[in-house]
Amino acid sequence: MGTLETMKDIFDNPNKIIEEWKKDGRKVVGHRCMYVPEEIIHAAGMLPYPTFGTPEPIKKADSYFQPCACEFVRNLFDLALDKKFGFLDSMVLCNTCDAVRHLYNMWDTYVDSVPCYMVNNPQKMYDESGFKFYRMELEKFKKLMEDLSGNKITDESLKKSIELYDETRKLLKELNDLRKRDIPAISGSEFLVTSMASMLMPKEKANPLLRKLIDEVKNREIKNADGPRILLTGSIIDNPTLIELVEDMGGVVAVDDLCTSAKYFWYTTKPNNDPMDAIVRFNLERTLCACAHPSEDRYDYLQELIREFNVDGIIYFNIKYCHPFVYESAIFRKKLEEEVPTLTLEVDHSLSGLGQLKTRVQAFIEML
Amino acid sequence: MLTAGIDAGSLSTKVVILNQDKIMAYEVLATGIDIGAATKRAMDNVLEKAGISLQDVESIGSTGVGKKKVPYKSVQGTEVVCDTKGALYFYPKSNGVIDIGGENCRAIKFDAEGNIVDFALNDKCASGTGIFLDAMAKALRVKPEEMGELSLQSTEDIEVTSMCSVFAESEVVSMIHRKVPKNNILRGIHKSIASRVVGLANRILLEGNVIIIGGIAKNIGLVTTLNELMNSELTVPEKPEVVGALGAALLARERKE
Amino acid sequence: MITAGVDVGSLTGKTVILKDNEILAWNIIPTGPDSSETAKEVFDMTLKQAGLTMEDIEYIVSTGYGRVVVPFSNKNITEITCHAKGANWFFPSVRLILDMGGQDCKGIRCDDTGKVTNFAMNDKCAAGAGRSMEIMSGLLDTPLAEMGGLSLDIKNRLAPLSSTCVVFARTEVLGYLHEGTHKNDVLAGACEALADRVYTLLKRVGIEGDFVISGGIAKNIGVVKRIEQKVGLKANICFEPQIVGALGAAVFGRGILEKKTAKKK
Amino acid sequence: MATKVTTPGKKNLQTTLEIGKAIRAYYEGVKEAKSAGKPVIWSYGLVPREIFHAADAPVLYLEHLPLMIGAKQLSGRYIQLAEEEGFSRDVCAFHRCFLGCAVAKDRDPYLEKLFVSPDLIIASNLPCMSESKSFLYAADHHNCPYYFLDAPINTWGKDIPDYAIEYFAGQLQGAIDSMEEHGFKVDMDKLKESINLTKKMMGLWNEIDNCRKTVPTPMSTVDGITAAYPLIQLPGTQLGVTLFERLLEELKEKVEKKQGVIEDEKLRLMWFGVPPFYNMGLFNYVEKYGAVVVKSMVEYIAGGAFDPSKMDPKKPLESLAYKALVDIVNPTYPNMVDFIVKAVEEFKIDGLIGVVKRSCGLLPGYMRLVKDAVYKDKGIPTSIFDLDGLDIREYDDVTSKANLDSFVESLLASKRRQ
Repeated sequence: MGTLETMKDIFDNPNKIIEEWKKDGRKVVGHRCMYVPEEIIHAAGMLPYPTFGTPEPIKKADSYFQPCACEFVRNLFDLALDKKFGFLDSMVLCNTCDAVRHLYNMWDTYVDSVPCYMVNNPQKMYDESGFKFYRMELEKFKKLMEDLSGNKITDESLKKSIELYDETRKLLKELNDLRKRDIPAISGSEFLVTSMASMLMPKEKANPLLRKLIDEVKNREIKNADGPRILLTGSIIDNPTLIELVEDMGGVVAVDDLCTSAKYFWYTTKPNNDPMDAIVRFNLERTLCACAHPSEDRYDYLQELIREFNVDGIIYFNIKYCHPFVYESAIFRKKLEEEVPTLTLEVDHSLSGLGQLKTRVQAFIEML
Repeated sequence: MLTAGIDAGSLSTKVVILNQDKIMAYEVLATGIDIGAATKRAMDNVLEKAGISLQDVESIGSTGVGKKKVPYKSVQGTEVVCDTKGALYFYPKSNGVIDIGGENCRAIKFDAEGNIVDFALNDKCASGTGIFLDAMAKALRVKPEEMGELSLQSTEDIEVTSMCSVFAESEVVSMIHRKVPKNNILRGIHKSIASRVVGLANRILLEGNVIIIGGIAKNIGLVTTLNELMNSELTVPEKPEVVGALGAALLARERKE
Repeated sequence: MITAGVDVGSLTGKTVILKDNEILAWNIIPTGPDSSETAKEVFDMTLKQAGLTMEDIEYIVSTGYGRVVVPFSNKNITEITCHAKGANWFFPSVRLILDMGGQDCKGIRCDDTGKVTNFAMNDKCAAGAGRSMEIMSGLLDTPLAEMGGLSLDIKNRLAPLSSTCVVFARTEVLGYLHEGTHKNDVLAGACEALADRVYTLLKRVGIEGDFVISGGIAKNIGVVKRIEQKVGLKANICFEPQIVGALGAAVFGRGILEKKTAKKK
Repeated sequence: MATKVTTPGKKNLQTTLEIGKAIRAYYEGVKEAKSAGKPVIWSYGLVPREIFHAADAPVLYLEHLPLMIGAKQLSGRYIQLAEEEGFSRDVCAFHRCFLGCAVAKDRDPYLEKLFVSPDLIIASNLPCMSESKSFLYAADHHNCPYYFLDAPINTWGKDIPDYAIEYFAGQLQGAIDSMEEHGFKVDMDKLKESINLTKKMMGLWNEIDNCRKTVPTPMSTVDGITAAYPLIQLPGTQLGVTLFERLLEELKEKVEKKQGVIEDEKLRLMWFGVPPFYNMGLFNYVEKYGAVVVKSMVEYIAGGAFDPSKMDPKKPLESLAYKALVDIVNPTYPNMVDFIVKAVEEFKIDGLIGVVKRSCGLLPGYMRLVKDAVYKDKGIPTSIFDLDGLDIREYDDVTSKANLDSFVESLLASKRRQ
């Protein structure tokens, strides 16, 4: 089985990873959004598990939430109510958007099988006083992880974890760079599956697989790559269907600034002999999340992606009621459209109404 | 003691004549543009069916969105109160009632003595159940009454995911174009409505013996799907669409005594 | 050179046959449950009308909601791109096009060759923009064709329908009717609300240059007048606004053929 | 725009009329300052106002503007303007309305009397995402500098840790520095003095609340929303204190004379969620049943967890930071839900009405939490239904009144049985 198929297999059934990891009693900690440092969880000998959703309609969650909350978060809560996250020993959230805050309130009240904790993080980047605040929160979080795992987190174990995770980020970035060429080595949907599988897998397993994959695809050329090159951004996409839709319509998804891809590996940790300080700066010396400030930074970052991957068009896939990106796409629209045509689309996380979406994407691609 | 109950809904108007403990006659017709005229027409038909005249009726109760426009002096009650009285009339032991009407659905919970404990209304985005079903019947070229049975002969469980009836309509239209078998689409439609109703019932933790009323309750497909999704015991009275009007009649009689 | 365009919308199926840049024949029929059936039906009708057979047509482009299921088309292009090309064929100076089909409402900007430069479509909540007229026609039992005219003959005061959600607009209309508001005033309210929605969409795309309205809505004088008044531009409407998409498709067919023959030389 | 059948709220207190005058006078002052060439600040509801009063800076509050033009049924037009700029209907109606006002070219005369363009915008992410992002568009449109105050959410409950207070106090200091860069002079002594005044006002507000807890209640939400204005806009000012002193006097008088808002008060209701500013008459509608809406969530600032002893004039920024972070509206839930449960008991509430604004970011996760907590603790029912308090285009009078009828009737029935 080629490495791409292995990645797809892991993406399709993450439970295999869980069973293997929990075989000898090791613990798994679920987390959502980027300000929960996976390195701390890993240094305590536990598996950080990024909780992704499933493209199913909402069943139970709508009795708790009003339906005007983001469907991705309602889907996560639905899965939690269905005990689909029962294997987690703890769920850790952080301070990003309104919906994630609601998830903490709801999970803490109505899901008793898995305890929930919230790491408080500043939303203003590059601010020394913010580093101090976040450091205090991470010290408390580190203590919590030590109590949960029963293992002590030392500077050495933390440094090793940081190195391990940085290695995964470097490899994913190297793989992503293979898409800069005129004919990318890997398609958008294949890359998303690989990136998400690498996020799900223990990094000890992911890194060798990624190295093998890079060799395999180094001089591979994907089929029908003559269409316009598209940058995908917007709310979290945890299912390749939307990307496949763009590719079927003749678009080449050259780069995707998503929580499940570029945002995860775009930066690596700067060398620092205090590992906790390294983690603080890794998270707070960049503006990747649309909830954070200064948002002009995100605009420059998108410009960088447009140049490096010579992008012809941008598509914003905004999940309905996803306020951070609904504001960003409206605020950036005029400036972005001076350089590159931009299409903003409203999508459902449960992937309903794909028919209308196809028409809009195909028209956009015909326009480029 | 003869009493009349009028349920002036925005889509259909229902009138009931109650004689002691028996429903003597009932009438259901489309409200159309003029509520007053529709109520009068329905009243005349039901009086004729019962073989009595307006003077014989001692008191009249009215409910529904058009209760203020009913052209008779009547005791006015809210839908929540009338649905409860109507349901308890048939089933004194029940714990709650779900009213699936043309525009909205309502879930009501009451205690052993029949006092209303809690009730929940569907979100605006999930309204239009009845209209949605009619539109789907037209799009699928199927008679509305047959939709229920057809949905039970489905071969595969497909999802109509959107909650809003307008999106669901466009979703179904695209399924028709993709030549998805009619019965499977109907199954998807009924499951999506049933899960919305279950969501409503869960909001007030409604369990036990629940009465399903309202025009849509006659749809066997929907009630069967509800039975699958809800772990409570569901019963559909014989004439589910007039239970509200019956409740209004009972209200009027109570006030008279 | 003979080419054809087939536009299978969610409400109507349309075909146009083009011979050396002249419309040879065209037809519109309501869409049945099976859109590939509808496409075949309307295409055969038009062939007969033009006295041609399938082989005479050198290139067929399909467009519209059911464009992918048209079995006999050589290429499928979206209705946005086709409406721009079609509008440009009728009015070469056009820069702004409004097309409202059964499902969606589209604001399109194009250059002097009819190539799309920007477009915007209604958001999900206003998805029923096109369908709202159909629903209003049912509610007020007034045929679609007459609604526009009646909406301009206001009896006492326009009954404003404010919500963009079609389901909610229904309850508002029923509320007005039950209070005895005159049908024309409610129709005026419905057309005004639709014109508002369209104006918001066109503002997003930028209102400039000559303006064309295509698709079924162009036949509703009530909506067209109100849009013109809000946008401040005269709307150019061709003799049959519903075939603009199919015509654009046929014009694209011609362009593709010309490029093919030029490459062969 | 939509001319729907709406009725203004019937106020029954003399002081609230005076407070209404004070609001108009305040905005005239801002208008005059602008035309006299003085710099004007745009800021938001929950940014501590004391730092502006300490610099005598004229400030336009960007939640208050939509509320005032909403009350005049003008909100629909400006919300549509924001949608034309590309803002989706899924984001907060307040912020769409404010953005519409910010970009409007021909403003209604009523709005023209209030509106001034900004010289500096001071915003924060308290309590939701709209607060944290919508001002960026306005700043860009008016190319006006801005300062962003990062307020951490309250994951600690009643007592806020020092490092959080220190962080937000630092942010406040940043705002003060930014004001001084743009032509404002912040007088620190005045700021220290304002802490005392705020403490006094909070004390007065609690006493006013105690009057409202008596049966029958002398003041309903219709007056309450206007009376809460000083809490939102004039904390730390002498005017705020005097207005509250006068209000307390009037209420005490009414309590002694047992003068309620309505004669035979049968039902005491509480409102959770954004009230219908364009149809405040809806609150008076339930009075025909002998029901009065005693209190609404909008009239609480800082709320129950607020401990006045922590307000220390010597450390003004820390005190203001504490007051902002412990506010019931600062997510996450313990503060808000515990507080509502306590308020239901203290105000002797019979039923809670929860309204959902479809485009809200803050409340869709709270309705069920509040409903279950209040029912579990006191057995008090909550009725939840759709009502967008600001976007008049979505208002349906018949359904809203039918929902209120159903709820009030079921409350009266259960009260008759007890």
